[in-house]
Amino acid sequence: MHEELTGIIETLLYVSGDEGIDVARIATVLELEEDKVSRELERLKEEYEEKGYTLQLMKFGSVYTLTTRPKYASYIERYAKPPERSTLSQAALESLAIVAYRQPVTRSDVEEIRGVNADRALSTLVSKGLVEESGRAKGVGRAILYVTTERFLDVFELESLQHLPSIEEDKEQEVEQMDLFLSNYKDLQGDDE
Amino acid sequence: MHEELTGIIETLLYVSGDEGIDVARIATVLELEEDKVSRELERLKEEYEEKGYTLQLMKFGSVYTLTTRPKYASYIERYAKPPERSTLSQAALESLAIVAYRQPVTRSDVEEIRGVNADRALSTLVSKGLVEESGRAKGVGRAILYVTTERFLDVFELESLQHLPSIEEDKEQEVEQMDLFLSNYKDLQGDDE
Amino acid sequence: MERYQVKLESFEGPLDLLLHLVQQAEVDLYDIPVAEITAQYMTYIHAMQQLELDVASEYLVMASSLLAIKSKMLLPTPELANEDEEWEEWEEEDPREELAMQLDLYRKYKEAANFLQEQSEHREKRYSKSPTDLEQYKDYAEVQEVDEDVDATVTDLIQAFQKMKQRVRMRSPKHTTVEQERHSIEERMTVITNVLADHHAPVSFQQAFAIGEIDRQVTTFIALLQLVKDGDVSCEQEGNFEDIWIQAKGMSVHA
Repeated sequence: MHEELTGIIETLLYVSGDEGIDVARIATVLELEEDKVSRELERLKEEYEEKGYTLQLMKFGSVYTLTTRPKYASYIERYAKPPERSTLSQAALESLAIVAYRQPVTRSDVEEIRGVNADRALSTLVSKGLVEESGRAKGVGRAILYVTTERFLDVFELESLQHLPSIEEDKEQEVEQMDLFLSNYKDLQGDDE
Repeated sequence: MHEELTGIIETLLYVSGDEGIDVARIATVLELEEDKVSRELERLKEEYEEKGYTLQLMKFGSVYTLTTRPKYASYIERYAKPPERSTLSQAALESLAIVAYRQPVTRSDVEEIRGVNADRALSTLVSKGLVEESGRAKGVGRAILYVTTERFLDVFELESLQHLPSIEEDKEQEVEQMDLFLSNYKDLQGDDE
Repeated sequence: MERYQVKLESFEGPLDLLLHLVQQAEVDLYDIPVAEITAQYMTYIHAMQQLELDVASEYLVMASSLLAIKSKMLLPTPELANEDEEWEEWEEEDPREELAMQLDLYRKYKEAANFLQEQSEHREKRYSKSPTDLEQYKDYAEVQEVDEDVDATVTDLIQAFQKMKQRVRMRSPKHTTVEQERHSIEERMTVITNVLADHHAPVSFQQAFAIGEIDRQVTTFIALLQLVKDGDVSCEQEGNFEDIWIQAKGMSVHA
């Protein structure tokens, strides 16, 4: 199981990314002693150091996270810098899609859908003039509401918001029709017998 | 610089996660020839295979992404909340296959092959980000042309359109298709002038 | 009529139905027994009509083409030779050929659709991490420029959205309510009183307590309200959404 465990742990480390993985949660999921998981993580952590892997394994409390090494930080900075022709990051595009399709939305609506913090992505969108504040939500907290701007329509060459292609699921309807047909057909078959 | 380049690329692969990294963008950021970046990514991809690393380096179109290996899927699904899968209807899949093999195609091309209306299937494909409009056909009606997106390659685990298995169409049709493509291409060129 | 009974299955259109009938009959696509297949096809159409379902016009169009082919096949071919060579010379187009080609082509794409289906199932077993938020690496001043062109299309927008939807979630959105229990109100009350004990001046809620996960902030806020209610601390706020300044009232040791 040793090699297998290493693979599982590295897999979970990668998928959880910046969130990191929690020793207790891994132990529960894998039905292993916390001790065993801890030991394997510590062993891995050393291995990453000794072999000088590109990434490093860091421990914060009971959470282990893969992180990049400081010596590569300048490259990440260069990579993060928007290129001449300004594309939007995946984070910004995702948040923009949510605002566009669900507007008006609060920041926490966006976060709920994305599952991660949307603070920076929203402020990027506001600063690019694609999204703007539009009053406040009713109720506790009176959170800021965001909507898309005229510039958004302009950039995405849309006549109006109604011209956004639908992204809602519509397979239900298709299935429904066929089910109706099949159930009728079955009924008929049944009657004949 | 060799080892250094490997480190930089692996760092950027990690940071960009499921968004992946684009050869051209990396080349720009690092001020290197695209060729050199491509070669290094291909070398790394093979190394990950040969050495049986936990993660895999996959190529979808011009984008390289680190992914976990399928054999670990069940552990991830136990540890975290897997996404809800939305499956494509048979109608959508068949239409998608036609677009993929014969692109660019019009709606009526798809309808001719399937013998049924393709309106709905195409709009589903657009809404899933698998197919997009790409200009208009020459001639009467100037019908919308559809092509597959970058995401199409990712969702169907294809390195490129050339990796679609051959379906041996008649030569006649191939010629026809080429003619259509060329005439559209000319048309597009014409529009630019 | 029983032998024409159509297998209960959903069909994607007339070609799909026809292909099914041909494959079921185990005959060569380019040598379809038209009379037999047409009869089966019509049985299916009648069944649909009996069920008072709208038979899509495409099915009816195909029905009439089948009948047309069938009648062409019944016409005597003049000088139908026995020898292959002569046959080739005299050959008129087989009335079935066009349909056969159409079916063949459709069959290929149906197989391609199956291939795609299998590929996507395989792809779904692979996961990747969410991209790291790189905004922190950006110079904020650069981001602030409004005038720069944004190069993105609606397709980019949709692709990003769909990609997000297929991401594995480390913490589900609803998770926060569960995790809330990790920070008990009593514990947060103790933390607040301890912090206040270390300061003689009022402490800013924003700076001292509005950090960490949102559920922790909420718990801290509730703890603060409890302390106010208990008369252990006093709070001042200049207006809505302004920072809250907290000060200990006399002795307040909750330890």
